[in-house]
Amino acid sequence: MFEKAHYYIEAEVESNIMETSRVNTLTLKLDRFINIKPGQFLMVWRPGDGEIPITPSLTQGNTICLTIEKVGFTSNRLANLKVGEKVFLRGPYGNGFNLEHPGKYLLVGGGTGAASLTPAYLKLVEKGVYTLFLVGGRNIENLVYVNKLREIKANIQIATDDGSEGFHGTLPELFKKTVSEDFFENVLTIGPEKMMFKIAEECLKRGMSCQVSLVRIVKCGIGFCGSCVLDPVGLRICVEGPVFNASEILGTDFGFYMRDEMGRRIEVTL
Amino acid sequence: MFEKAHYYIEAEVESNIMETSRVNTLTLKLDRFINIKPGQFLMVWRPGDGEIPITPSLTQGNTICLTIEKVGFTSNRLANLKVGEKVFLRGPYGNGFNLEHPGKYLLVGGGTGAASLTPAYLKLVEKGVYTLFLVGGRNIENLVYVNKLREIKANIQIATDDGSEGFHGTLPELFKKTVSEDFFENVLTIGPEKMMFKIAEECLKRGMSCQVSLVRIVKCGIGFCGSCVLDPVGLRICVEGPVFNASEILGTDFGFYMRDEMGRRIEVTL
Amino acid sequence: MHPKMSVKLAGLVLRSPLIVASGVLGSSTRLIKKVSENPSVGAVVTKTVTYNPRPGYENPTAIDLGFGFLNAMGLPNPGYLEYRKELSEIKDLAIPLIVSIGPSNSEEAAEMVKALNDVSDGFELNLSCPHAEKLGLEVGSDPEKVRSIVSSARRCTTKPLFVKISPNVTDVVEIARAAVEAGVDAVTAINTMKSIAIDVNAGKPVLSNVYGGLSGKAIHPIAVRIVYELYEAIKIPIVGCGGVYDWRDAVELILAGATAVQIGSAIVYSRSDLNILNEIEKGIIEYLKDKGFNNVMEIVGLAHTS
Amino acid sequence: MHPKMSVKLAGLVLRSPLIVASGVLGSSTRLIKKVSENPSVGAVVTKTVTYNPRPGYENPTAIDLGFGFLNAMGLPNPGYLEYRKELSEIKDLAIPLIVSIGPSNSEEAAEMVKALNDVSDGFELNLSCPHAEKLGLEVGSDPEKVRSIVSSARRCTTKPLFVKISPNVTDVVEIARAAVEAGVDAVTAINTMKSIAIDVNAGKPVLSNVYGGLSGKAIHPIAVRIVYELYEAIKIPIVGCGGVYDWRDAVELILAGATAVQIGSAIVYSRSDLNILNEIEKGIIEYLKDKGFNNVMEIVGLAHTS
Ligand SMILES: Cc1cc2nc3c(=O)[nH]c(=O)nc-3n(C[C@H](O)[C@H](O)[C@H](O)COP(=O)(O)OP(=O)(O)OC[C@H]3O[C@@H](n4cnc5c(N)ncnc54)[C@H](O)[C@@H]3O)c2cc1C
Ligand SMILES: Cc1cc2nc3c(=O)[nH]c(=O)nc-3n(C[C@H](O)[C@H](O)[C@H](O)COP(=O)(O)OP(=O)(O)OC[C@H]3O[C@@H](n4cnc5c(N)ncnc54)[C@H](O)[C@@H]3O)c2cc1C
Ligand SMILES: Cc1cc2nc3c(=O)[nH]c(=O)nc-3n(C[C@H](O)[C@H](O)[C@H](O)COP(=O)(O)O)c2cc1C
Ligand SMILES: Cc1cc2nc3c(=O)[nH]c(=O)nc-3n(C[C@H](O)[C@H](O)[C@H](O)COP(=O)(O)O)c2cc1C
Ligand code: FES
Ligand code: FES
Repeated sequence: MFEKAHYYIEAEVESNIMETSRVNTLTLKLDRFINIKPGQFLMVWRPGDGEIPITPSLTQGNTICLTIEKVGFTSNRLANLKVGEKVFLRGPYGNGFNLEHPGKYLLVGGGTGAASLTPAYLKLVEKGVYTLFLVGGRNIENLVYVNKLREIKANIQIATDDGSEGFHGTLPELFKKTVSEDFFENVLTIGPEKMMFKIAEECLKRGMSCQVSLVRIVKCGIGFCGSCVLDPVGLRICVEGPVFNASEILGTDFGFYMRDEMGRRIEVTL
Repeated sequence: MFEKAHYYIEAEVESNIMETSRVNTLTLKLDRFINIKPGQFLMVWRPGDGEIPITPSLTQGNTICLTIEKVGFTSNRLANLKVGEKVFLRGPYGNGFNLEHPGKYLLVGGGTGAASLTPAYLKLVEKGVYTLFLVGGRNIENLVYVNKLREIKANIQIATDDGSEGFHGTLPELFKKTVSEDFFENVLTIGPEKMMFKIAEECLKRGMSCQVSLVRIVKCGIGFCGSCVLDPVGLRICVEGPVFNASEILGTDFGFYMRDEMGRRIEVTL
Repeated sequence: MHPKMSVKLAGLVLRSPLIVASGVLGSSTRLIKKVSENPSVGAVVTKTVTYNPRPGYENPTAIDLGFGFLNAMGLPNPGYLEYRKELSEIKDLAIPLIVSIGPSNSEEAAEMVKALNDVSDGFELNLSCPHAEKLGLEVGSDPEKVRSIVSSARRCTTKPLFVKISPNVTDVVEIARAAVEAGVDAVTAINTMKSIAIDVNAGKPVLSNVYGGLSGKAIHPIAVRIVYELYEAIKIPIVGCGGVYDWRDAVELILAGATAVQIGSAIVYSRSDLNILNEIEKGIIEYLKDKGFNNVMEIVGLAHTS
Repeated sequence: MHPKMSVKLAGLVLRSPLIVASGVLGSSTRLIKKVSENPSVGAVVTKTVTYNPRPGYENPTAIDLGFGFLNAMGLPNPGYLEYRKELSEIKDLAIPLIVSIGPSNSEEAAEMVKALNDVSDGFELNLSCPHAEKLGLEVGSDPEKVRSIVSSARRCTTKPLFVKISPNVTDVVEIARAAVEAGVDAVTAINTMKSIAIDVNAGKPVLSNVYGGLSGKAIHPIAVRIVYELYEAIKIPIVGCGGVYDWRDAVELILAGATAVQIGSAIVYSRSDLNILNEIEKGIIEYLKDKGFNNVMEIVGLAHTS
């Protein structure tokens, strides 16, 4: 007998915690279990409010967390959901991080990227792999998920642009200054694209493996609308990505150009 | 990736043997292996010539035999196919015989029924089960598949209406006269419906298990057109049948009524 | 019978909104009786009968595509007079019996309705079969013909009158409106989509009639769309039909605006007692319970509210 | 390039009859270049561009139904003038580039064709998108509008002109004939079927636009039917499109009468280099070899001969 491929997963908001003035973390109870690899994403829909891609910041049985920055209409609506309200999920989509590489891991998370990297952190620690987590934000008020990371006693170092907490400077600066050339074999990074680009370049120079989680405009999420394509290599964020090896995508539009909703090529600014 | 449920199987005629003036046996080479249980049937299509249900008279790897009586347009066309010509098969459909019942088996085949019962015979013998095969026809010229059965040294007894070969009389008469009350536990029968009805009644009287392979007009073959339904119980020949336990269908239209192409209730004459 | 499931439809009270679609499992009146004993069945629509007897098309008449079925049975039926006899033998049916008729013009419609009026609880006018000449879609794609046939049937019966429409038209609403204006009580949507399957090895169309009707899963999103469109356009009840395999499919049609739902192809996956309808009913009841509804009629068209 | 696969289509010589359908993988011209390096790709049709820029609809814009897909992207595109710039950057493409345009009237058609004429090898007029207001199907279901838009485009170019038609009409042949009379070189059939999916838990239509277009497996038998119908009715080449997932699906359309075949949804099951087209090509070549044909053009429409 025939089965529909994808029904939306129904999820109920169990709690909504304010991380910063712009970022909230929702805890959701799902109507069924889905297996989400660290770095994979979900399409999060609320009828009338739109649907956006989000990489879960925690996955534990039927419970997941979404850490959402309020950048526009849909993210605002979702970040402001109340306990008991419902959202609808499809996915997981994309490839997720490859955590099978041997060696020690350095995680570099800017903004909500710290949250999105947490499932990878937990997985690595569970595997007994030595992992250091660099977390960055503009200032102490804009650090995301740090409370959570402290709660789980994660091995973190913090950087803020204004020095209001931890290292005074950007994540790439922290990386260059404090991480010794040959200590880590692997780097995973999520955050503003310009930041990731710098990390990726540095890794390449140092001969380190670096996995980057890219953001493009995701519409279909299943690989046929072309909205999320990374030019000119034609890799789809939603299928071949969102995680790419830096070596694969340095020299492409990564770090420089993306496309807007109409498919117009525009500059990457952050 | 999605797969079509049923492509037709392409089959090439390897030989065409005349059994009687009305019946031929085709040997076909199939383009792939299909597992056909004794008593299951295939829909046999030749573009332009129609499509009819046939129970194979032999199945051996990719080779099968169809023994076809020329009763109308399609059966004539098929029975007259030449070596190298193609036919298209779908199936197998229906339930087939249950050969798991313990005890000895008596097979009763009238007309092409002898051919259609042969795969069951071979299977039983392979399993080491004692089996006797009663084969009937109007006269010596109209015995079907007897050469084949002799070739494989099958344990057969023959009845002809005119006595030109074997027992002088019908199959039910042969059955009543020569099969002792309690020797066989199981009877399988294929042939003219009136004959099967008599066999079924006799079995019921004797407390023997009896499986009957029914014929109705099969159109869709997959269970939704209702053409092959046995009234009033609503059993579909093509899904729940064609094999039924006599006890299940005595008291229904079995032996008395069928439906024509238009769905009109008509009498069973043979 | 479950209290959540009882619905009112065009003057009929159905113990369940689940209706056996026309043509599936054929015209056997004996079988209708048997099917009616399944408590999840709310009504049965008969095989379409025509003015003259029809043997139907030669085999192959059907093909399973996995994601749906293609059929061109050719409306085999013994003609309305012969069928009248069979129907008159049915006694004490626990559910309404809706007789499907396939007239090619208003005269045939009138004669058939008159002749069958006392052996039926309602009529479904099949103006949508995509593979019969001078019948079905050939009349059902012309609003004027629809109007004249429906009017004619309407004059001959006070029993509920359904018209079954086709997805093979540019504007389903125009057709439905013509039927509504001519006095129909409810619209059944949809019949099959005109389609062809070719066997690449044979190099020929599979169906002897070449053209057939696509049913099952493949047409479900089309059926949902048409029910949704009709619900916004007409005021009379809609019966959804097309690709209902499970309770979700049924609920989708109801949320789109269907008061009742017909099941056709999916009976392939069922025993001949139509146990699939029990599963569908169970799922709907569970859904209503979950969402806090007392009766299935409360969710009809709910996908439209904002 | 395989000698069995080269076809002539509306004045173009294609190294393969396999064409990437409009709208899939979007409008990235960089990607077009990449795709053109796949030797199984015979031509690429661009995403439909419109007169004015369009952001497309809000998410959700697509849903995977398993047996097909529903989408209402809303024809997102930067408008024909902006797109012209992108196209002019493409150099040395090994295959013909067919630009899909979605005009809402004959003036827009003329302006777009004139502006894009020197950066394209042909045009496909999308008169069939089922979910765009005042565009696509809204003009494509009216033979008079089709005639006027096609005539207007025809006057502005001598390059091959395709019209892409919709299955959502009562009579595809009437629409195609209007286009043929107005001077089109080939007909692409089909675009998607207007459909809706409702999420039963959300109780709402999934697509933000409510209505979307059904593509993929589910519409393949409809596409085969329409190609078959057109082949019997018109004399110009037909490009088949709809639910081609494997070589059998492609061959079915060709036997029905298609000279070339477009692939859309199935690229979901493929890497972004469209390796699925290599598999489809391999299957067709194998089939031709098996059946003793020298070139794929020999089997075009073969299902019609008796
Ligand atoms: C794989 C993936 C995972 C993501 N994970 C997270 C996450 O865990 N947490 C989180 O807060 N955000 C995440 N995002 C980003 C998030 O999806 C966007 O912020 C969101 O789509 C914005 O929608 P909106 O309706 O609120 O904003 P809109 O009103 O649509 O846009 C507001 C502004 O953001 C820009 N924008 C919108 N969507 C995107 C996009 N996809 N990429 C870049 N710019 C965009 C617009 O151009 C506009 O300038 C992820 C994105 C991707 C692709
Ligand atoms: C499950 C099954 C297995 C079968 N196996 C065999 C077999 O192994 N060998 C064999 O020779 N035949 C077999 N038959 C019967 C065979 O299918 C029919 O003889 C055939 O369909 C007749 O087709 P036709 O076009 O030649 O005849 P038609 O021209 O269609 O009909 C000729 C006459 O036969 C009658 N008839 C047609 N079809 C049927 C039918 N299905 N049942 C009863 N009467 C029918 C017609 O009413 C008419 O009187 C089987 C039938 C079934 C249902
Ligand atoms: C084998 C078969 C026979 C059918 N016969 C009829 C018919 O006689 N009259 C009719 O109105 N519809 C007929 N239909 C159409 C169904 O009633 C229904 O409208 C269509 O199949 C879509 O529903 P489904 O997807 O649930 O099958 C038939 C469908 C099938 C599959
Ligand atoms: C995501 C997506 C976007 C599409 N965009 C367009 C478009 O811009 N213009 C167009 O003519 N057709 C468009 N189509 C329709 C396809 O070109 C094609 O006609 C249809 O999908 C049927 O083919 P398929 O079953 O192979 O996908 C789109 C289809 C999909 C799935
Ligand atoms: S979002 Fe459509 S291809 Fe990735
Ligand atoms: S032949 Fe159609 S139900 Fe059996």
